[in-house]
Amino acid sequence: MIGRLGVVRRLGTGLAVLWAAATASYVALLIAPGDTVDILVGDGADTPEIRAAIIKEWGLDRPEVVQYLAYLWRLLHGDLGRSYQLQRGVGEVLATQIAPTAQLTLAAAAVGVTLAAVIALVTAGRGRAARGMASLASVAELVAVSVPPFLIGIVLLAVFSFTLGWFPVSGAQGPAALVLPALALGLPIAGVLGQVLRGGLERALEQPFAVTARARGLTERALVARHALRHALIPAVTLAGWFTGTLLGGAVITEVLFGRPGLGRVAMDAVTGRDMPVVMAVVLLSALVYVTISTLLDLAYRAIDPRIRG
Amino acid sequence: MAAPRLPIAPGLLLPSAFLVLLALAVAAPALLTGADPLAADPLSALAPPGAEHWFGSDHLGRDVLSRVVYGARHSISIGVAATVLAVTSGVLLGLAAGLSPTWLDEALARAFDVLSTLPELLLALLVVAITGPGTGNVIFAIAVAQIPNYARVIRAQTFVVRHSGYVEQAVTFGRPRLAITAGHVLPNVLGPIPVLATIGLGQAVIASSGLSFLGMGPQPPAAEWGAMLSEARNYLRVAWWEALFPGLAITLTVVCLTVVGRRLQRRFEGRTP
Amino acid sequence: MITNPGEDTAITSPGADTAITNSGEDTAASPLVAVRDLRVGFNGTEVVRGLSLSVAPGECVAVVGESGSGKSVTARTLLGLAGPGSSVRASAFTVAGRDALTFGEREWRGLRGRFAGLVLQDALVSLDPLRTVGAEIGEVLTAHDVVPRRWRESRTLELLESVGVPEPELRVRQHPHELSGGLRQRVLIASAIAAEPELIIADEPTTALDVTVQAQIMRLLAERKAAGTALLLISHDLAVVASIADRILVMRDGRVVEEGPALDVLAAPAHDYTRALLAAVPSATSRGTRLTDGTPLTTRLTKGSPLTKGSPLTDGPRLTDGPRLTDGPRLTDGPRLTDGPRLTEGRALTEGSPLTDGPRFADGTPGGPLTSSPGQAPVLAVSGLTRSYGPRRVVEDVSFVLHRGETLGIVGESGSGKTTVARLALALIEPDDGQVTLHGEQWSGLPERRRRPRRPTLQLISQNPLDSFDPRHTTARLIAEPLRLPRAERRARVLDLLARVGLPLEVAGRHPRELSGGQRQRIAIARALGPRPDVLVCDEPVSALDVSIQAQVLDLLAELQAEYGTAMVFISHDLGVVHHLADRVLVMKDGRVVEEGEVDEVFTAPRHPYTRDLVAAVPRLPGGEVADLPRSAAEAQVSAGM
Amino acid sequence: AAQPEAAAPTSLTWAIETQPITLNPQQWAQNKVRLLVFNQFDALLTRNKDGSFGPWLAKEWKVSDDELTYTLTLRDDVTFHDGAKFDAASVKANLDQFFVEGYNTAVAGIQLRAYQEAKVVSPTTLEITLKEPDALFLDFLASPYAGQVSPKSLKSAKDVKFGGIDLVGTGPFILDRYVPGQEIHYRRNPAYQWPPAGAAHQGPAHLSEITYRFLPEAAVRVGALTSGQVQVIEGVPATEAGLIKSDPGLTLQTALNSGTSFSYYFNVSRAPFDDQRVREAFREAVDLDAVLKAVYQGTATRAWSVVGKASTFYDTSLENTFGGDVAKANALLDEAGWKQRDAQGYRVKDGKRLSVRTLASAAFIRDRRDILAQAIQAQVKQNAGIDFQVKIVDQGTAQKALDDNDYEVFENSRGDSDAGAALNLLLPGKGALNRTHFSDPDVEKWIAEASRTSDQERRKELYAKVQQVVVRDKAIVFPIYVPADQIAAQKSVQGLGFNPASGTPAGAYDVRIGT
Ligand SMILES: Nc1ncnc2c1ncn2[C@@H]1O[C@H](COP(=O)(O)OP(=O)(O)OP(=O)(O)O)[C@@H](O)[C@H]1O
Ligand SMILES: Nc1ncnc2c1ncn2[C@@H]1O[C@H](COP(=O)(O)OP(=O)(O)OP(=O)(O)O)[C@@H](O)[C@H]1O
Ligand SMILES: [Mg+2]
Ligand SMILES: [Mg+2]
Repeated sequence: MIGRLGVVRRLGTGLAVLWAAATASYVALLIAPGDTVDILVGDGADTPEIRAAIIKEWGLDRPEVVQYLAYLWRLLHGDLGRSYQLQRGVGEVLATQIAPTAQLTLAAAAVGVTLAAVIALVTAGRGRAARGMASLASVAELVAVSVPPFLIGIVLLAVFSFTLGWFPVSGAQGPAALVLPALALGLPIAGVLGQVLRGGLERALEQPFAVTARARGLTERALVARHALRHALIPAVTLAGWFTGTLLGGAVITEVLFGRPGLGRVAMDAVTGRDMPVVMAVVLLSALVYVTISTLLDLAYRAIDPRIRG
Repeated sequence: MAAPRLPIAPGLLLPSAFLVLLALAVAAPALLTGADPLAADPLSALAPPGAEHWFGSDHLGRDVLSRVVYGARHSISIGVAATVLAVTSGVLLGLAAGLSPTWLDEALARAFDVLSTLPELLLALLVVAITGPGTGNVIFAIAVAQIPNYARVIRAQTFVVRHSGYVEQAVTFGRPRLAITAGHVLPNVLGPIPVLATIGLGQAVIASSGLSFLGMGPQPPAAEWGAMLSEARNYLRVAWWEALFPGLAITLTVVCLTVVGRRLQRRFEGRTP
Repeated sequence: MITNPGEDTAITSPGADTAITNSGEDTAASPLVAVRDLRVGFNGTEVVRGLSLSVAPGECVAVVGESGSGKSVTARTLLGLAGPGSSVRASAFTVAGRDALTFGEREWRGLRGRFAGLVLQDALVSLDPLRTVGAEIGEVLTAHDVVPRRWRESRTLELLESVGVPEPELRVRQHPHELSGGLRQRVLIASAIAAEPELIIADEPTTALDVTVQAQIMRLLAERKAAGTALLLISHDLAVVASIADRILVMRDGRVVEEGPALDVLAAPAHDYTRALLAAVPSATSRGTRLTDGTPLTTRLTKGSPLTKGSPLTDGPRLTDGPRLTDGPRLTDGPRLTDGPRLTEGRALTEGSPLTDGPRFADGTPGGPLTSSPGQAPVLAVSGLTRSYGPRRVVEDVSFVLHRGETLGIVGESGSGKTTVARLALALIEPDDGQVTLHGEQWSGLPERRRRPRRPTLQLISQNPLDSFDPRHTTARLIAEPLRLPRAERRARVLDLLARVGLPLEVAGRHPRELSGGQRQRIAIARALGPRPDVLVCDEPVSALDVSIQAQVLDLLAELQAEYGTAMVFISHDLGVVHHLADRVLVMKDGRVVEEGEVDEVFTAPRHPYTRDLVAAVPRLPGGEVADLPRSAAEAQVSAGM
Repeated sequence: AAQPEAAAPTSLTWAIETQPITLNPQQWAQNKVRLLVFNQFDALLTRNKDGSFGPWLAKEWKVSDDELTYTLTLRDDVTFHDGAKFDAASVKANLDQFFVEGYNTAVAGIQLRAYQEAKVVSPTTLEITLKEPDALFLDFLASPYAGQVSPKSLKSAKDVKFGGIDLVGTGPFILDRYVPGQEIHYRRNPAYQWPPAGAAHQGPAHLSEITYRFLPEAAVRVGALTSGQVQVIEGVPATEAGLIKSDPGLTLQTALNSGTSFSYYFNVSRAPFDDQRVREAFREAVDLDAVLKAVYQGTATRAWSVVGKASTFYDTSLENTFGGDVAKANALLDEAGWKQRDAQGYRVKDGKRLSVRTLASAAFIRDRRDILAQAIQAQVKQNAGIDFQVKIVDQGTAQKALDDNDYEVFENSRGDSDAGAALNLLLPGKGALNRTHFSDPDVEKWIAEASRTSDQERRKELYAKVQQVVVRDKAIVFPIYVPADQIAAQKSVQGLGFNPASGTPAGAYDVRIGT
C-alpha cells in the first residue's frame, strides 16, 4: 500500500532512529557518574591488580570512540555484548525475558482494548439508559487513568490474591497468574482508550453521514458497527504508539510488583546496576518495537482511512 | 444573548475546591496540619486512624495526615516543575521545528522520535540512573520524557498557524517576519498548551510516584506521595491507612486536574469555531 | 434574537391552514406527508414554530428561506430525525397515511429510506468517508431487503447509472474523497432513491456546487419528479427551485410566511419578505442600485436621506437578526455619502461608453487586456502569469490590467485557479513565469523586504473573514493592525473605519467570533480599507453569506469603492454577483483565461463555449427580459448562483 | 540417622527473594543464593557452627606444620551428574580453573591469593601448596567456591561463567530447568551417597524434586505462602512475622547470619567524624532498641560489635557499652564545639551545619535498611541536632562517592562464614573495603596474625582485641543489628534448617514432607 519508495524511506528512518537511540544511550551512560570498572569489580575485591585485570578483560583501556565503534560493529553482527552483572550474553538474557513480557503486555493490551471496546459500544448511543451508563463509564475511566498503575496492582493483589485467594500472587506460570498483572497494566489503558473510543463514537454519530445513514433506515446498532466504529478507531489507532510506551514502561512496575520475570525487571535492574550492555540492548529493543509499531500503525491507519491513501 | 456565565460550573466545583485545598497544602501546609511530617515516634508506629492521628501513623510513627499534606508540596512541585520545564522546552523546540526549513524540521522531528522510542518511564529511569535519584533529577527525567508530547503538538500547530489566513493577511499588511512570529504565530500556537499542561501535570504526578515507587524518587525522609506508597506497600496487611491516603491523594489530584483540564479544553474548542 | 413575532403571525395564519386543505383539493390521493402546526425546539428554544406543510404524491414542494429559518430542521423532523435534545410537537402529523405522532423508533426506521429518501444539506460530508460508494448504496438495499443479495451489486450499478455517474463499475469501489462534489451529490441521491421511495427530501442539494454541476443535479431531480416521485426541495435560493417546484413555501423564523403555486409566488410575491428576498439577489439588472432597498446608488447619494419608510426593506429587523439590523441605518445615514464627485466618477466608469467600445489592446501589450482609460497608467498590471504546484499547472498565462476605480471580476469553476491568481497578484506566492507590476513598478520577484513598504497599497479581503482574523484579537485590534499611525491617531482611525462600514462602536471590543457573518465581513473590509489601498483584492468575499447579508456587503463595497475610487479585483463563482458589481470580467477555466471583456457583453453574448455553458447553467426565474424589468418589488427575473 | 527411601515422589516449591546471577559455584557472589549452591554442588569440606571443619568430599585433610601444604584425602565413591568420576585430578582442575584469564579475577586475587599449586598424588590424594600461610584456606575449601564442578563440563558448558544445566556437580540434586526471572527447578540425584558430616540423613535426598520461585517482593512472598501457592519461603519481613507465628499451619525459624553485623562505619578522614566525640555522640543519640523495635517489630537482634553475634569471634564484653545516652551525646557535641543551633534545630559550628551523609546503592538495599536509616535520621535530629542525610543512589554514583571520599557514613554487613575474612577487607588501612580510612598499626598486626594462624583460640583472642579497639576505644563503627535469615513454611515441611557456617538457609537435602 505504501509505494516501494515509501518502504525504503521508512526503513531508512527506522534505522536512523535505532542508531540514534543506541548512540544517545551510549553517550548518556558515558557521561553518567561512576566508573564501569567499579561496577565490574564488585564489592570487596577492589585491589589494583584485580582492577587492571578487569580493565583488560573488558577492553576498557581503549579510547571511548573505539569502544563505541566496536560496539556498533558488534551490533551489526547481531552481538549485543555481555552483561556486566549477569555473567551472560545480553542477547541470551533478553531472549529469555521477551516471552513473559510479551505475554504480559499482549494480555494487558487485550484487557485494555476489550474493556474499552465493550464499554464504549455499550454506552454509545442515544437511549437514556446508554447516557446514564456513559456517565458512569466516564467516571470509571477517569479513575482508571488517574490511579497510579502500581496502586491498582497493590489493591488487586490485596483483594484478589491475599484475601480472596482467587489468583496466584505472582509468577509467570499459567494463565491464572497473568490475570492480575494484566489487569493492573490494562486498566489504565482501558480508561484512556475507552474515553477516546467513546468520544470518537459520539462524534461520529453526530456527523451528517450518520444522519444520512439513519435516514436510510439503519438501526442504531448497525450504525455503530458499520459506520461509527471505524471513525472512532482512527484516534484510537493514533494512540497506539502511546499505548506501547505505557505498556513497556508499565511492565517495569508491574513486573517488579508481581514478581514476574520479564524485560521490565531486567531493565530496572540493569539501570540501577549500570549494566551498560543490558541497558543499551533494552533501549535498542524498545526503539525497535517503537519503530515497528509506528510502521504497523501507519499501515493500520491506511487500512482504516482511505483518505490518506492518496 | 448568552446566558450569564456562572463563575464556575457545578461539575467543576468539587474538583476546583480540591485543587484549592491542594494549593493551600503546597503553599502553607502548616495551616492544614499541626504535626511535623518528619517527627518519628517509633513507639506509636502503625497506629490506626483515630483522634490523635486522623489518618493513622506510619511504620516510623509519623503522622500520615501531615505527611500527606506536606507531601503535596513535593509531589505537586515535582509535577509543576517538570511540566513547566517540559512545556517550555517543548514549545521552543516545536516552534523551532515548525518554522525551520524542511531539512531542519525533519531533523528535529526525528529527534522527537528518538526521544519517544523509549517509554516515558524507562526514559525517566534511564535519566535518573545517569543523574542519580533525587528531586531535581526526577523533575528533569519526567520533563525530558514529556518534551516530545508538547513539541509535537506545537510543531503541528505552528504549521497550521503559519499557513493560516491571518498570518498571510499580516504579510499583506507589510509586517516584518519577526513581528508576525511574535505577534501571531507564538500566541496562537500556545492555544492547546493550558489543556495539555493541566493533564500533563496529572500525568507527571503519576510518573513521579512511579519513579518513587521504584526507589528513584526524592530522598527519604521527604514526604512524597509515591515514596510513601512505595514504603507503605510493605505494611499493607497491618496498616492499610498508610497506603490508602497517599494513594487517594494522588488519584484525587490527577482526577481533579483532568476534569479541570477537560473543561478548559471544551472552552478552548468551543471558542474556535 | 427573534424579532417581533406578532407581525409575522398575522401573515402566516391564513397560509397555515389552507396549505393542507389546498393540497388535499389539488390532488386526488392523500398527502404523503402532512404536518400541521409543527413545533420543534432544542433545549427550550423553539426553532420551528407552528409550521404546516404537506406533500402530495408526485408533487414538488419547495421550501425557501434564509439561513437559520428552520428548513433543515423541518426536513429532518419529517423523518423523525430532529436530533438529540429536540422536542417535536404538532397538532397533526401524518406520514404515509399513518399518524407519525405515535411512531416509535422502529416505525420510523421502517419508513426511512423505504418510504422517503433524505438527501442531507451537507453533501460533501454526508457520505461516510471511510466506506466505498458501493457500500453506502448497498446499505439501503440491505436495510430494507429491497433486492435479493445476489442482485444487490448490479442494482447498485444500475442506480449509479441512473443518476448519471459515469463509469459506475469504477465508482462503486471508490471512496467519497475520490469523487467531485457533483458526483458525491449524485451518489447521495442514488442512495436516497435506492429503495424507490415515494418521496425524496432534498435539503439544499446544490449548495456548494458550481453552477454547471448545479444545473445537472436539478435536471436529475426533475427526471425523478417526472418519474412520479414526490419531492420536497429545500433551498435558500428562489431561482434554483423556480424551474421545478409546483408549490413554494417561504419560510422565516420557523414559520411559513408565504405559500402558493410557484409561479404566483415568484411573479407576485405577496409578502414583503419574499419581495426582499427576490430583490436582494444581485444580477445584471441590479447594477448601480442598492440591493438592500433597490434604490440607485446615485439617487440615494444625492438625497443623502435615511432609508425611506415603507420601502420593502426598511423594517429590516425581519430580514436579519438583531445586531445586523441596527447597523443598516448607520450605513446609509452618515454624512460620508455626500462627497458626490468621486461617486459620479464611479458611475461614469460603469456606465460610460469608453468601457464597452474602447480598443482592446490599447496599451500595445500583446495579449494584454483592454484598458478603459488609455491615458491613465494602470494601478495593477499582470502579464503572462504562470504557476505550477508540483507537476500541475494551476495558472497559465494570465494577464490583465486594472485602473483606478475599476472593478475587474474573475469568474470560473472551483479549482480554476482564481485564488491562485489573487495570491500571485498579492505576491504572497511568486509566479513561475510572468510578472506583476504595481503602479508601474515591479512587484513580483522582489525580496519581501523591498515589498513591505508598498504593501499597504494592495489589500486583500478573503472568502472566510474569520480565518483571516487572529482569533485572540478584538475587532479594534484587528482593524488597527495594518495601520501605521501613532497610537492616539490609530484609535481614532479605527473608530472612523468602524463607522464607515456601518458597525456600532461597541463591536470594537468584541472578538470576531462573537459577531455575525455579515459583521465579520464588514470588519474585514474596514481593515482592508485602513491603509487606504489603491487596489483591493476580494476573493469570494460574499460566497459564505446569506443572500440578504450578501446584499448588504455588496452595497457597502460598491459605496466605498465609489467613495475612495479604489480599484478592485473581485473573484466569485457567482455570475450574478460579478455582473452586479464588476466593470470587466475574466472567465477562467483550468488556469487559463478563456474569455474576457466588458461584463454585460460577456454575459449577454458569451463567445467561448465554456462561458456559454456557464451562463446557460445559471438558474433563472421565469419571466421576461432582464433589461426591461423595473427594479421593483415585483421583479421577476433574477439570476443567481450559489 | 539413615532414612528409608520414600517411595512416593515428593515435590516442594520454595519462594526465595533473590535470583542467582550465576549458577556456577565458582562465580558465586550472592549470600542470598547460598542455599541453591549446595543442592547441585558439594564442597570439599563442611564448616560447623563452632567454626571447626568436617569432612565432605574430602574425607580427611592434613595441614603441614609450616601451614603451607594441605593434603586432602578424597572420597572414592563420588561421581558427577554427567557420570564422570570425582577424583584428585578433578579437584585440581577446579582449583586451576580460577586462574584462567578473565574467569574469576576476584577469587583468584583474594581467596586464592596464597595458592601456589595443586599436585595429584593419587586419585584420592591431592597436595596443595601455598605461598604463605592462610588461615582462611580451609574456609575456602568449605565455601561455595569449592563446589566441585565436573572438569568435563567446565570445558563443554555453553556458558561457563553463567553455568546452567550443562555445568554439573556432584550434589544431591540435579539442575533441571532454569527460567530466568521465574524459577529454578531441581530433581533428585538418585546416586547420591556423600552428604557432608552433620547431615540429618544418608543416601539420596527426600524430595524427588524442588522448585525455587523468585519472588523479590516480601509481601508477595508471604502472600504466596499463606495462600498455599508455595510451601516454603525465606526472607520474612518483620511486619509479617507475627502473622506467620499466629498461623497454626505455619512455622517460622530464624537464624543469625555469620560474618559482620550491619553497621555504620564512620569516615574518620573527614570532618566531623575525624573527631571521636562526634562519633560517640552519634551512637549515643540513637535509642537503638526503640528504633529496632519500630522498624523490625522486635524481630531484630541488636548488634554490639562489628563481628556478628553468630560468629565464634564475637566479643561479648562489648555488650551494653554504648548507645542511647542522649545527655551524653549532647554533652559530647557541646564539648566538640558544635554548640550553636540553626533555624531547623541542627547544630552548627563556624557557620557549618553538623551534617553527615550516607550513600546506599539502591540495588543493595535490603532488610528495610532505608527505613532503618530514616528512623536513625529522625533520632539523631531530635535527640542531638545532627543532620543525617540518607542518599539512595545508583551503583555508579555510590561508587563514585566512595572513590571521591565524599561521604561520612558507610553502611555495610558481610555474610562471610569466617568473620575474619570480612575484617580483612574492612579494617586494615589498605583493605579493599576500608571505607573508614581508619588505620591502626596494632589492629593491622593482630589481623595479619589472625589470618595466618589456624589456631582458632588464638584467632579469637586477637579478634577480640581488634573489636575492642574499633568499637569501644576508637568508636569507628556503630554496630546496629545482626542480620538474620528466616524460613517460614507449612507445618508439613520438615527438615528445614540453616547452614551452620553462614546462618543462611540450608539446601534442600534434608528437607522432607510429612511427619
Ligand atoms: N441539533 C440542534 N440543536 C440546537 N439547535 C439547532 C439544532 N439544529 C438546528 N438548530 C437551530 O435551529 C435553527 C434552524 O436551523 P436549520 O438548520 O433548520 O436552518 P436552515 O434553514 O436549514 O438554515 P441553512 O440555510 O443555513 O441551512 C438554527 O438557529 C439552528 O441553530
Ligand atoms: N498550495 C497549493 N499546493 C498544491 N496545490 C494547490 C495549492 N493551492 C492551490 N492548489 C491547486 O490549484 C488549483 C487551483 O486552486 P485555486 O484555489 O486557485 O482555485 P479557485 O479557482 O480559487 O477555486 P475555488 O473556487 O474552489 O476557490 C486547485 O486544483 C488546487 O488544488
Ligand atoms: Mg439547512
Ligand atoms: Mg478560491
